Parts: sequence; structure tokens; C-alpha cells
Amino acid sequence: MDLGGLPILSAVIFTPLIGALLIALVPREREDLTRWLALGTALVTFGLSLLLLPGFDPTAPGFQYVETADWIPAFGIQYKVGVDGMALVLVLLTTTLTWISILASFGPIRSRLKEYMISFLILEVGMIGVFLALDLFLFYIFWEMVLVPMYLIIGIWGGANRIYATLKFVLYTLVGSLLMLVAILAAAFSFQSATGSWAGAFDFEQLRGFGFDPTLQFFAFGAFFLAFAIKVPMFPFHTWLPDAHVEAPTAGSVILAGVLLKLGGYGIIRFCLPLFPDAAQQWAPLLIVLSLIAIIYGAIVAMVQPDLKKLVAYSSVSHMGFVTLGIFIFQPQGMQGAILQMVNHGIITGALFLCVGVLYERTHDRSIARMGGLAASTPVYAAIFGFFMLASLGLPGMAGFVGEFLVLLGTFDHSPIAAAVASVVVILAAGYLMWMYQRVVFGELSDFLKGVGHHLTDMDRRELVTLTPLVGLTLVLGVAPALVLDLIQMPVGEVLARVGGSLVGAAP
Amino acid sequence: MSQNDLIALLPLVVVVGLAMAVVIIDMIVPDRDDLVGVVASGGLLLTLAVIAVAGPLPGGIGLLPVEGEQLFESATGGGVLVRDQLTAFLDLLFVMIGLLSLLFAADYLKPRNLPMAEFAATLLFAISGAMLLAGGRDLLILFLGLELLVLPGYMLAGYAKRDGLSTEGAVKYFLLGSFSSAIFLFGLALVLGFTGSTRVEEIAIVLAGVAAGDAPLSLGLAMGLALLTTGVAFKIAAVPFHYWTPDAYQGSPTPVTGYLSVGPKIAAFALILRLFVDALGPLKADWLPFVIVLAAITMTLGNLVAITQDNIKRMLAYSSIAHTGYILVGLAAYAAAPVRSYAEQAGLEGVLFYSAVYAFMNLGAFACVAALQRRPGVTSQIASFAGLGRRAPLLGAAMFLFLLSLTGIPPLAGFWAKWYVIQAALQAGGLVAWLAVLMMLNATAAAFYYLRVVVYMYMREAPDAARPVSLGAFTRVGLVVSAAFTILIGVAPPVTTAVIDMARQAAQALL
Amino acid sequence: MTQSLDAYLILASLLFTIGTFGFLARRNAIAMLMSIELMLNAVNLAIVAFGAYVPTLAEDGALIALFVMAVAAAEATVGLAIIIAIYRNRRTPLVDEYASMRE
Amino acid sequence: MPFFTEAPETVATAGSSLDQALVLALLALPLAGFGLTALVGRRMGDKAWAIAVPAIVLVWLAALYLIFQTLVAGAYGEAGLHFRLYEWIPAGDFTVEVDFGVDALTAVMLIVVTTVGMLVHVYSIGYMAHDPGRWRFFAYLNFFMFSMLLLVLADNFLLLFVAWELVGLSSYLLIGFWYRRRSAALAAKKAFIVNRAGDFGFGLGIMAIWTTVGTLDYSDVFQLLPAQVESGAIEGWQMTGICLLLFAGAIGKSAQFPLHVWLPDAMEGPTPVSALIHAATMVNAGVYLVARANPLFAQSPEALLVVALVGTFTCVMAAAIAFTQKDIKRVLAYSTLSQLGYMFMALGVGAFVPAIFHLVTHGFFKGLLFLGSGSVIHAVHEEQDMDRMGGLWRRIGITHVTMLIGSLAIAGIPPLAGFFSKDEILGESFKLGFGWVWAIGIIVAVMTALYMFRLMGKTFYGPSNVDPHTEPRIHESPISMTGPLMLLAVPSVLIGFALGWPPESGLIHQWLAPVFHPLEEALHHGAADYQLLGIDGFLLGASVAVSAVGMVVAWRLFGFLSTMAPRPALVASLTARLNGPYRISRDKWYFDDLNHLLFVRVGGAVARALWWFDVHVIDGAVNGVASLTQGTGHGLRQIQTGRVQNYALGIAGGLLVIAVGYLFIVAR
Repeated sequence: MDLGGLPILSAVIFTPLIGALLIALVPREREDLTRWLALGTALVTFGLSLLLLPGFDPTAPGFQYVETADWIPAFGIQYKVGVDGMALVLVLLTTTLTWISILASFGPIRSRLKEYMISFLILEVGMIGVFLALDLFLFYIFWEMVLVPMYLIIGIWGGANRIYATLKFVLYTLVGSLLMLVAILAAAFSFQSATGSWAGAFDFEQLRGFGFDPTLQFFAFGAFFLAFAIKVPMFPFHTWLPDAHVEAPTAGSVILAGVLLKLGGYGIIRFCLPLFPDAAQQWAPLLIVLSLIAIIYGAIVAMVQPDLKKLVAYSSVSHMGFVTLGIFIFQPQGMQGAILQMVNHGIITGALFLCVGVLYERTHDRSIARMGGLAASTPVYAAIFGFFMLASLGLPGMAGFVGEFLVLLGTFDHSPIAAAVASVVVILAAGYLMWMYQRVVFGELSDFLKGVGHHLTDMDRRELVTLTPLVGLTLVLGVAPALVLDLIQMPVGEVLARVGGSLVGAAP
Repeated sequence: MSQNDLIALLPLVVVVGLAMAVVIIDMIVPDRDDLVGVVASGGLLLTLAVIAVAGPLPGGIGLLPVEGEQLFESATGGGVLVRDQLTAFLDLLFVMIGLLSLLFAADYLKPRNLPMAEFAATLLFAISGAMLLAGGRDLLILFLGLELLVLPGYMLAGYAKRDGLSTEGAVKYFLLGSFSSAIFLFGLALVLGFTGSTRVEEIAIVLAGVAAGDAPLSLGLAMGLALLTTGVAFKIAAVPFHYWTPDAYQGSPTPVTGYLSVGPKIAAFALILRLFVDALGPLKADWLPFVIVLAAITMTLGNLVAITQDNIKRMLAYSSIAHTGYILVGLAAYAAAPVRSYAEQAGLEGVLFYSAVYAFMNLGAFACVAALQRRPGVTSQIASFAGLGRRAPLLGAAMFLFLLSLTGIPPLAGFWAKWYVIQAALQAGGLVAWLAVLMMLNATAAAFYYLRVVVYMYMREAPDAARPVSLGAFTRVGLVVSAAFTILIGVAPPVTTAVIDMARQAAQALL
Repeated sequence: MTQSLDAYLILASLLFTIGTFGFLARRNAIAMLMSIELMLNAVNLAIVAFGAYVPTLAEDGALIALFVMAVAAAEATVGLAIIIAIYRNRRTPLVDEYASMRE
Repeated sequence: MPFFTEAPETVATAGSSLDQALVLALLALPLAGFGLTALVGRRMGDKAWAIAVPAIVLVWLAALYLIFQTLVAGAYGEAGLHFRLYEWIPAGDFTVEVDFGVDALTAVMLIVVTTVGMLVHVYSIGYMAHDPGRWRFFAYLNFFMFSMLLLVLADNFLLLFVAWELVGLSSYLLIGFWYRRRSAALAAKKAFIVNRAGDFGFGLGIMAIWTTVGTLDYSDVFQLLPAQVESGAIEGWQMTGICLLLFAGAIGKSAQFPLHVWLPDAMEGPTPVSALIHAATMVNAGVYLVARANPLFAQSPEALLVVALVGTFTCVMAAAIAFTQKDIKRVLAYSTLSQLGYMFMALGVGAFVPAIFHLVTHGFFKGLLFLGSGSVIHAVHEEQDMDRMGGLWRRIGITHVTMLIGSLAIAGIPPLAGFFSKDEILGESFKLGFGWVWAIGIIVAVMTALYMFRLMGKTFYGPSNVDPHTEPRIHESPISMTGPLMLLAVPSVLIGFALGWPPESGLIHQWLAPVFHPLEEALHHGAADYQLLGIDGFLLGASVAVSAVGMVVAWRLFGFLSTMAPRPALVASLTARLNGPYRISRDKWYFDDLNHLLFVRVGGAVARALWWFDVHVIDGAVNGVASLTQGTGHGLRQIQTGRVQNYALGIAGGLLVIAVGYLFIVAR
């Protein structure tokens, strides 16, 4: 498709920024205008991101729609963006979840709406930028750009303990990312001293083919990985997540779970593996074990959570464990499954948080023990919540299953024992999700909810509009995962070719 | 003395003249603070133009071929004052610092009945001292510049004479400052005595011989180095010579604190560049370990203690100590890098770039504090920032911006500054590379206390008694300028490149 | 020759050290200021000695010493002004009582 | 992106596109029925069934056609009808297609699934007529039909697995249909989770198959895996491992020991659900899986032995528990377990055809029994405790007669259906050299007759123990309920003879012979002739005799019509004398308690311990670093004393340190 010379990727990245600037100009009293402007911007961005699809060739190697411009030539820093299949699906996930989140914020956010919408749109710039940046420096800038709006979103519009949560989130993330910055510079400098010029020293496509020396690889991988692992979050770096989720406003949780965690997984696949393949091989056994721990541990801890959001948060730890597991077994099905799992987890967990938000809006409570009997009083809500509960436990026919299965399949190929350990989670997930669902939705209406009285209404039209697309996506991706798999085949192949395939016999 | 020499001296002359003019105006038409403010800032703008004309600005309109021209030609061929790219870079920076300090002070002093003219004149003298340091190539000039810099500084610190805290801070600053000046001077005396010259380039030649092993490093010279290290470490407020900083910063009137946190510090780094890099550069392997240790403990202590502060000025004081540590990493990178390597230059670029960025963002942050305190009686407690984001959205946004930049969040200028220093440190390699890692861990700790202010501004409600905040015209201009630099250095490639180029040429000039 | 220079330098160092001890030991601001003057004089002694014994410094030594004196005078002026200001506030010249700002 | 447009790879197919369309219709109709009923059913009020039931009737008709084409007309040949809908998961080397296949085994399954399914749908019209949530019920029921049909039509392991989980979901939804009842919600959850435990193994088995042969298509797997075993590319234990992993899935779905615990609890669901899902269809999926994978099991006698052991044990255990249960549906549930155990027993000894045969007959008579029990429960106003029934045979005659037929059938009384299938299982076990299996089977046959006629006695005969308030209002169920009972009674009587006569070469043998051909070949079954007057006659006589004995004992204890009065005193004294075994049986061998201890108590403790670990150790470390940082800051700020002397001393000290440092450098 001819886009008329439009720098489409830049358009996708910066449209939300333009929207944010426009909103900044809107008078504070015009709240509806602010809301619709934000939603409009997000929808336009979504539309623009869809425009990427028709012209995208999933069988072509490398990046497409590449845009390059010198930024700081003195250090070879470029503005360079491009997209491959993996980035494309994640960008689409981002643009989808963003407009849904903004729409979901229409009701709940009542104070400082303007700042909220601006933060959200800038957040979107950062997220999309991370997925599209092909210059390490640019990548880092977008990476950090995500941090500030999220800090504000949790800290200003969050719950009672929001300040602790948001500072924890920011500081934890900063530890990782700042060390990553050191690693980026070390890598760039290593390139510079080898080639004698800064040109291309931050260019991912140049660095990808550059063999860094083993010591540098070892440390740089560690630093990159720490940043990504904290974001994922990988056991034992996950404890910021329950706090952040519990305190964040609904839409914040949606984006946090839906996209921010994916930044970590994306970073590992995009940068850690191709740049430091030897180190990746060295680290892999440890990381596989940590992933397995995360998978089981997250599920077990989720089992006894008293708070709905905490439960979903720990389930994220478990689910994202599949992502890291799928990545580090260095096996095509596993890695495709990992990426698919990222997309699926984004949709499903995002939706689960929306569901929790719907309940919270009405009851101002998230305690599982106080709920009960919603099926009778709010049947539509119960059905949709149940749908995503089932999707989250990996029911076939819905999105979650294929990703998880592919990861397990790849793992089995690599080590049947590891696959068996990870598979235990199919039981555990059913356990904690269904137990939660039973307590919240089944049974007689709880006394607490009776006290809520007439506020306990079923979902309204706006809430349905936010959740229905996710229901559709969950089904479509469950029935036709090829939509994603076809796109990520090539990127996965490229990464694996770089890492050098499976670690035969290196694991138990 | 040639015509060129005069032109090269012109910026200094203008600043000193301006200081005198202010005094004279105040004598003729007393109590016209606005007039003084306008004249002084106009004069400093003029100075900027003069520097741009006289100095070798990249892409500027250098009318005269004065690059590397040396004043007061001596028999041995070295001048005592030089006007090269480094001088130009630093002069521009110092004049900008003076200009911004003036702008921020104007609205603060008036409600407190503190005379503007006195402030402006004192500040201008201090700036002239800093400019003298920037071009000094003679130990005597450096000493004079240093004294010209710090003496007005003591006065400014104690400027609010009736304020007990201000005078207390001034006394501490003065006593310790004089003590350290004496130490520094003794060091200077030993160095000149044992090298037999006061000229920087001659000293460098002698010391190059020492470094090459032609002559031993004598005990006297070593003690001289120790004394000099202590002296400058005090001036830049490196740990453990930082004690004066929190007290002097907290006590001084807020705009003065702003000035003190950047002006004397960067001037002291100018001194380091001229003395340690230019003159003592050949011995850099000897002083490197001290710089590494100083950098490490300075940034760590600064940040750790800043975390515990509830007074914003004191917090920013400790934060400025931490930033000293970061800049020292650049110096360490220079010192650790092999002679004539690119990394050597990168370290110096890092020092200069960081200083420039730090000046804008830190002054901006103090300006926000000063603006909040425009109404006398507003304390420096961080709690007084509560709800600022809603009470004064623009001021809140500006403070947010500066704090983010101080934290080092991209794409703001503060990030680039850290970036610059780290890349230099990594190029230097070895221990200094680990210093970069330590620096990043420190930056995380720092994020905690910077963001704590944001927490108060945006995440807590204002106390009921809080009154609206109004910004004066001078403050507005100043905030816009410093915010613009903080943003533009980050996101506007031409600006970034220009600053990088200037820093690079300045560093090249030094080497 | 060198031995004599050393003697001067040792003397200067001793003076400097005495000044330092004075600065550290005295609590009275004026006395501390005087200790600093003593340290500066020690430096001057060293500089003049260098001027006398190091040929290349023959011209500069005395000159520098003069500058140092001038600066010392300026410093003393500023210092006294500040000390007077705080004396007005606190009614005491003892510096260890100026501790309302700490930690 | 090309997705649906992609031309499917050519798969060997027989049959016209009409037949393919019908296969798709089998899936599409119930799915559409589910969707429509779910969306608009609430507004349809009394007529909530109006979409769902006709859809299943159509499915039944279409299925009949396909069954006819497959089994009778042989239109698709021995291999059956296979075709591809689209490529589902294209992940590099790993591709899974949505392929369907209809062969003889599928067709036989279709007979049971669609017929019982259709009848249960009709029955539900009456049974659920007064439930406000009936639209949900019909939607779920249609969804179950979709899943179950997908299960039998799937042509590769992963699609089978999908259906496998979806029937689990339907089961979850239907067990928990009365979600307000806590016990129902708990039972639903339990069923799903226990099934998942089986699926855990099943999933791993599928992965093992793929990593071994790189495909999941039935036909390819069934060719490649045995070939690899024979060529030595994989070892015997690997084959056994794969089989056992698959069998784990079967254990879960078919509720065999040790995953049997969910099925009795599943009786919390509405009775039609128990009839359809937990007796006639879904629980048979495990048997179907093992039968389907017979070429694999044929390679592993060890795996078959495990199957036989599990089946035998479940068979005995469940029958023993069924003795003492008071809830009418629970008796039937344990009976189902026991009968499923029979089927696995048969599979384990290699008697695959009898296993499937028993599956078919059991599907009909157990469906009948459950629906009958539903009618009884309906009659006594939702009472399930048999101690509060009795003497109902006069009041609800049709129910009584049909249930009596079902009971006779399950007890193995000739010439009813159960006799033929059960007899084949026992006979084959014996003749294949599994004497112990035969012996246990005989014992269970006694027990079966005994507990079934205990049930009949307590429910229908003797004096009435019905609640006096309810007593006058006992009434026979409407025609929509009794109709299916009568319709099910017909096959319960006839189908054994129709399919199983002459013994070992009846229709069912003719149909299924091609499917189990590889198995028979691998196990080297001798095709000995059936000797009615020889060994076979003896075995037949023995099994009939023991069933009769069981029946007679039950009659003696619990009564039969009015002529034989029950003897409660005798029962009581027997119970007292055998108190230990009685209690073990009544408490279901303590499996539920064991599970509660293991998973609720111990598991909960572990989870709470880990949570504590998370909060206090892992997060504690994180917060600890923060506190340490702050604490250090607090400590360091003490050096700032505010006193100039101290500061000066610090500076002097620093100077001293630096000077000493330089001294070292000079000395060097």
C-alpha cells in the first residue's frame, strides 16, 4: 500500500504526542472535550498502526518501513525506527489497549483529568517508541519515557498506598535501566573502538552483526537483562508488581500488565539475544530455572491472595514466566510461543484488570472475601469476567492456550522435565482462578455486596465497549493464532539464527 | 599589550565595569531595584555578545583572529591569560549563571527589603573572578581569580544580615573557606617553588620530566599536590571537604544558594581544568587515585544524606554534592585514560558538558524554590511544596522538569550530562568504568529524593493555609530560559550538537 | 643553598601547622581569623624564600607575596564584617554556638 | 494476510463435499445453538429450548446419515472420511491443522453421543421447565454437544486436546449450574481442576509425541511411532511413557483411580447433565482416547497392564462404595465409575472391541438410569436421599419400569444390553490369559447386581419413607421426560443383541475390526472360534449366575415389588457386623479427606508460607536495601554536627589522609 511518502512509523509514534499537546491547550473546565480528544487521538493512533498491516511483508527478513535520520552525528546517534513482525504485533497490542484504557478511564478518573490524559498519551509515545526504535540510544530514551507518566498515573490517581507503590516501581525500574544505559554505552564504545568511528555505534542493525568480546557480553547481557527482567518481572525481581497493580488506577493496571511487562520480554528478544548471543547461552540455564520458579511460585502465591488485583498480579508473574522460559530455551516453537504469550497475556490480563476495575467502581473494594454471588445480580459481568478467567487459565480455543502450549512444547523438546514442571501450572492456574471466581461470582450475594445496594449495577454500555473487543480478540487469536504466528516467524528465525539454536544437552 | 589582547580582555572588563556601574547607579538613584536589575541583566546580555564576538564560538562571528592568543607575552613564551575555546565556553557559562541568578534574585529580594544593587555588584565581581579563573595560565592569576570568586561569595552568603541562619552560614563558609584558601595557597607556593615557575605551561614541562622519570617526585611537590587537592576539593565541595555546603546553602537567601550551588562549583572546576589538567596534567597518574576515591564517596554520601533531608535547600545542597561526584567521574576518566587518547578528551568534555547542563537545571530548581518563597514566611520544608502542581501549575511543571533532569530522565539535558560522563568513564575503563556503575546506582538513590518532591507537588494536597503563588516577571524570564536549555539540550539535535561541539573544542584547546 | 631553603620551608611549615592548630583549637571567630592570617604569613614566608633561592622566581617571589598580603587584607575585611553581623545576631563570638543548622 | 484463503494441502479424502458439510454441521449447529441461546435465550422465557433442542435433533439426523454412510454403506472405505478445515497453528516445523475424520470408531461414538444427547435435550425441556436459568442450561448443553462432537471428530491429538478441555469446561459450567449452592460451585471447580490434573499428563504426552515424530496427525503418528519402536529409534520405555501420559488424560476424564474423586461430586449438576455428560458421553472420552490410540498402546504391554490395573482397581473400589451411598445419584455415579473401570479393564487386556461395545451399551442404560433417577427425584420434589423414598413403583410406573430395565441391563441379565457387552469383556479377559481380571470382573458383577437392586429396592419397593408433605403430590413426570426414558429403554434392551450377536462376530466387531487391526496384530490375538458349548459357554454361564446371585441377595435384603418385603433388621445387623468395611465404603475410602488434607491443608499452608516468603524475604530484601540506604544516610548525616571546629577537623583529617597517600606515591 502506498502511504504517500508518509513516515508512517513516526506518525504512529508521535500522534499521541500531538494529541497530548492539544489537550494541554484545552481549558481545564472542558472535561468532555479532553476525554474525547484523548480517545480520538488514541483511535487515530490505532488506525495508523493498522495501516502498517497491508504493506507489511511477513516473509521479508529484517525491518520494514525503516526511517533514519542523524540525530547526534558526533556519537553516531540516529533517529532510526523500523518494524518487524514481532514489533508490529506488540505495537498493535499497545495501540489497542491504549484506546481501550482511555475509554475505561472516562468514568473513574474525575480529578485532574487533563494531566491524566496527557500522561496516558505520552505513555503511549514511549511504549510505541520502545517497540519501534532501532537505535539503542533512541530505544533507551523511549524506555525511560515510559517511566514518568506511569509514575504519575500510579502516584496521582492511585489508591491509598500509591506513593509507596509508585516510588517502588520507579526506583526498581531505574536500577535496571540505568545499568542498562551503562551497558549500552559500553557496547557502543566497544564498537567504536573496533571500527574507529562512532558511526553506527548505536545502530541495532550494525551492532547485531558485531561480535562483542565475551567479558563485555557477560556483563552487558547481565545489565540489559536485569533491566528487562525487572520489567517482565521475573522472579525474584517481581515484588514491585503486586504493589504497583494494587495501587494503580484500573487503566494504569491494564497498561502496566498489558504493555509495560511486554517491554521486558520484547527487550530480551530484540536486544539481549542478538547482541550478546554467547552470554545468552551462558546465562540461559540459570534463567530457565528462574523462569520455572516464577511460573510455579507465582501461581502458588496467587492462590492465597486476598485481593483481586494482587491475585492477577501474581498470575502475571506466573504467565510471564512462560515468556522468559520460551525465550531462553532457544527453540523456534518456544520463542514463537513466548511472543504469542506476550500478546495473549496483554489482552487477557488487561481485560481481567478491566473486570476488577468494573467491580471496584461499584464497590470500592477488591477483597475477594467480601464478594460473592455476583452471577445472580450482575450476570453479564459475571459472564465476561468468567470468560477472561477461563482465557487466563489457558483454555483451548481462547488466546492463552496456544502461546502456553507452544512454550511448553518447545521446552519439552529441550528438556522434558522442565516442561513437566512448567506444566504443573495448568493445574495450579485452574486452581487459583476458579477458586477466586467461585468465591466472587458464585454463591449467594454476600452481605458486603448487599450493603452496596443499588450501586451494584451490571456493566454499562461504555464498559461493554471496552471489553467486547478484547473478548473478540481473545477468541480470534485462540482460533486463528496464525494471525500472529505468521508475523513472528521471521523475527524468531533471525534471533535464533544469531543465538545458534538449541542448547542440546545443556540442561537436565 | 596588543589590540588583540585588549579585545580578548574585553568580556572581563565589561563585567567588572558593569559591577562598578551598578554601584554608581545605586549611588545616583538609590533604591531603584528594577533599574539595577534591568541594567545588570542588560549588561550581562551585552557581555554574552562580547564573548560571542571576541571568543571562538563555533559558527559564531569571530571578528578577530584571537584563537589561542596569549596575553602578557613573557620571555619564555607563555602568557598568563589565555582566550581559547575553553575560556569562551566557561565565560559564556559564568555569564549565563550570573544572568540567571540576577533574574531569580530580583523577585526574591524585593519583598524582603534586601538591596538589589549590592547583590548585583557583589555577584558581578564574583563572576569576574570566575572568568579570570577560566582564562588563567599563571598560578598567581588563578589564585587571584579564586579569591575574587570566593570573597563575594562569603558576602552573598551572609547577605541577609539580620537573618541568623544567613550569617551563621556565612561565618561557617567564610572560616572554612579561608582555611581552605590558605591550604590551597600553601600548596600553590610549594608547587611554584619546586617547579621554579608560576606559568602553567612551564610547570607542565617540568612535571612532564618528572612523569617521564627524569627527576624524582620530590616530597615538597607531593605535599604541594596534597594541599592543592585538598584546597580544590573544598571549593567543589567534595566529600570529606563538603561540610560547609549544607549549612551555607541552607542559610543563604535562596537565590544566593542557587548561585552558590553552581557558580563557585563550576568555577572551581575551571580551576581544576587550568591547574590540575593544564599544569599538573603530567602527574595525573599520581592524583588519579584521589579523584576516584573522592568521586565515589562524594556522590555516595551526597545522595545518601540527601535522602534523609526534609529541607529542600539542604536536600539540594547534598544533591549538589552528589553532582560534584558525578563531574569528578569525568575528571577521573580524563586522568585514567592514556595520554593523547580520545578517552582523555572525552573525560574533559564530560566535565564541561555536565557543568553546563548542571548549571541550568540546578539554578532552575533553586529558582522554583525561590519563586515559591517569594512571599516571605514560606519555609524551605519540602512539605511547603504540597499541592504545588495544582496551586501553580506552571511553577510545578517547571520544578518537575528540573527535578526530572536532575534525576537524569531522558530526553532531558540532565540525562545527556550523565550519559556524557558515563561514556567517557567507560572509555577510560578499569576502575573508572566501575565508577560509572556506582554512579548509576547512585542515580537511582537520587531519584528517590527528587521524586519525593514530585510526590509532594502532585500527589499530596496543599495545606488549607496555602496561598496562591505568583511569579514575577524576572523569574518568569529566568525560568523560561533555564527550562528551555534543559529541554532543548535534550531534544533539539542542533542545540545538543552545538553544546557538544563547544565542549569538544574547549577540551581540545586544553589538551 | 638548598639547606637554607629547606630551613625556611621547615619554618614556614611549622608556622602553617601552628596556624592550623590554632584554627582547629580556638572557638573564638576572631582568633580563628587570626590563625588563618598566621597560615597565610607562613605561605608568604615560603614564597619569599623561594624567591630568594630559586633563580627563575627571583622576580616573582616578592610580587606574589605582596599579592597574598593584599588578598589577606581583603579577606580579613570581609571576615570581620561577617563576624560582626553574626555577633549582632547571636551576641557571642564563639563559633561552636553557631550550630542551629546541622545534619 | 492469507489465512482462510490459503488452499489447504490435499488430504486424502473420500466422500462428497456434502458429507464434509454434514460433518461441519455437526459442529456448527450446536455451536450456533449455543451462541444464539446465550445471546437471546433470556428473552425467550419458557421457550428457551426452542433453538437448542431442534439444533440437536438436526445434529442427530445428520449423524445418522454419517453413521449409515460409514458403517453400513462403507462409503468412505476403511480409512474413513478425512478432511481439513484450515491450518490452525503454523509455528515453524510445528503445524496443527483443524482436521476432521469420521471412521468406524467415530461413527460408533456418534451413535451414543448424538442419540443420548438428543434424548437428554428433549428430556430437559420438561425437567428444566421451571428453572429460571433454563436458557443458560440449554446454551451450555449445546456447547457441550459441540465440544463432545469435536472430541470424536478431531483428527489429530491437539484438536482432540482442545475438545478434551472444552468438554471439561462444559462439565464445569453444567455442574455449577446452580451456582448459588456452594456445594455445586465447589463440585464444578473440583471437576475442572481434577480433570486438569489428567490433562497435565495428556498435554505432556502430546508434546512427547511431537518431539518424537514431529507430527500430531492420528494417521501419521500411528504409522511413525510404531515404526520407530520397531526400528529401534525410540526405546520401549519411551513408548510406554507416551502411552501412560496419554492415559493420564484418560484417567482424569473417565474418572479412574486416583482422579475419580470429581465424578460423584459432579452429581451436584442437574440430572440430565449427569445422564449425558457424567454417564453416557464425556466420561467415555478416556476410553475413546485409549481406543483411538490403540496402535500406540499395542506397542507397550506395560502400559496396557497399567490400564488394566487402574481399571480393575477402580472397578472394585467404586462398586464397593456404591453399596453404602444413600444419595440415589451418587450410587449411580459410583456405578458409572465401576463400569468405566470395566471398560479400562477390557482395554488393558487387549479386548478393545468389547470395551467399546460396553461403552455403547453402558451409554444407553446408564443414561436411562440417570434420567430415571431424575424422574424419581422430580417426583419426590428434589429429594435424593433413598432413605426418604420407597414404594414408588405404583406412583410412577413408567419410571419404574424403565429403570428396572436399566437395572437388569447393567446387572448383566440376558438378553438385555449389558449382558452381551459385559460378558464379552469377561470372556475375552479370561481367554486372553488374564484370569485374575476375569475373577475380579466376576466379583464386581455380583456387586453390581447387588447395589443396583439395593437402589431399586430402597427407591421403588417396600414401604414409603417419603416426606408426608410430599407424599400426596408424587406424580409421574411429563411426556417430554418419560418419552426419552421409554426411548432409551429400547436400546437398553435391544442393542446388545443387535450389535453383539453372534458373540465375538457381531456387527460391532465387523465395524470396528479395521480400527483395531493394528492392535490385534501386534498382540497376536488368536482368532479362536467362539465355542458356546465349550469354554465360552462356561464363562457365560458363570457371569449370568453370579449376577443372578447378586440380584437375589439384593431382593432378599431390600425387597422386590410387594411379594418380597425388605428386611431392614438384617441389613442393620450386617452393617453392624461389618462395621469397619461399611464405614470405609460409606466414607468413600477416605479419598476426599486425603485430598483435602493434601491440597487444601498442606497445599494451603505451602502457599501461605510462600506468600510470607515473598512479602518478608524477597520483598523484604528489596525494602531492606531501601531501609539500609536510608539508614546509612541517617548515620552519615550525623557527621554534619553544625560546629565549625568539627568541620575544620574533618578537613584537616582529609588533608592528612591525602598527604599520607601522596607520601606513599612518593615512596613508590
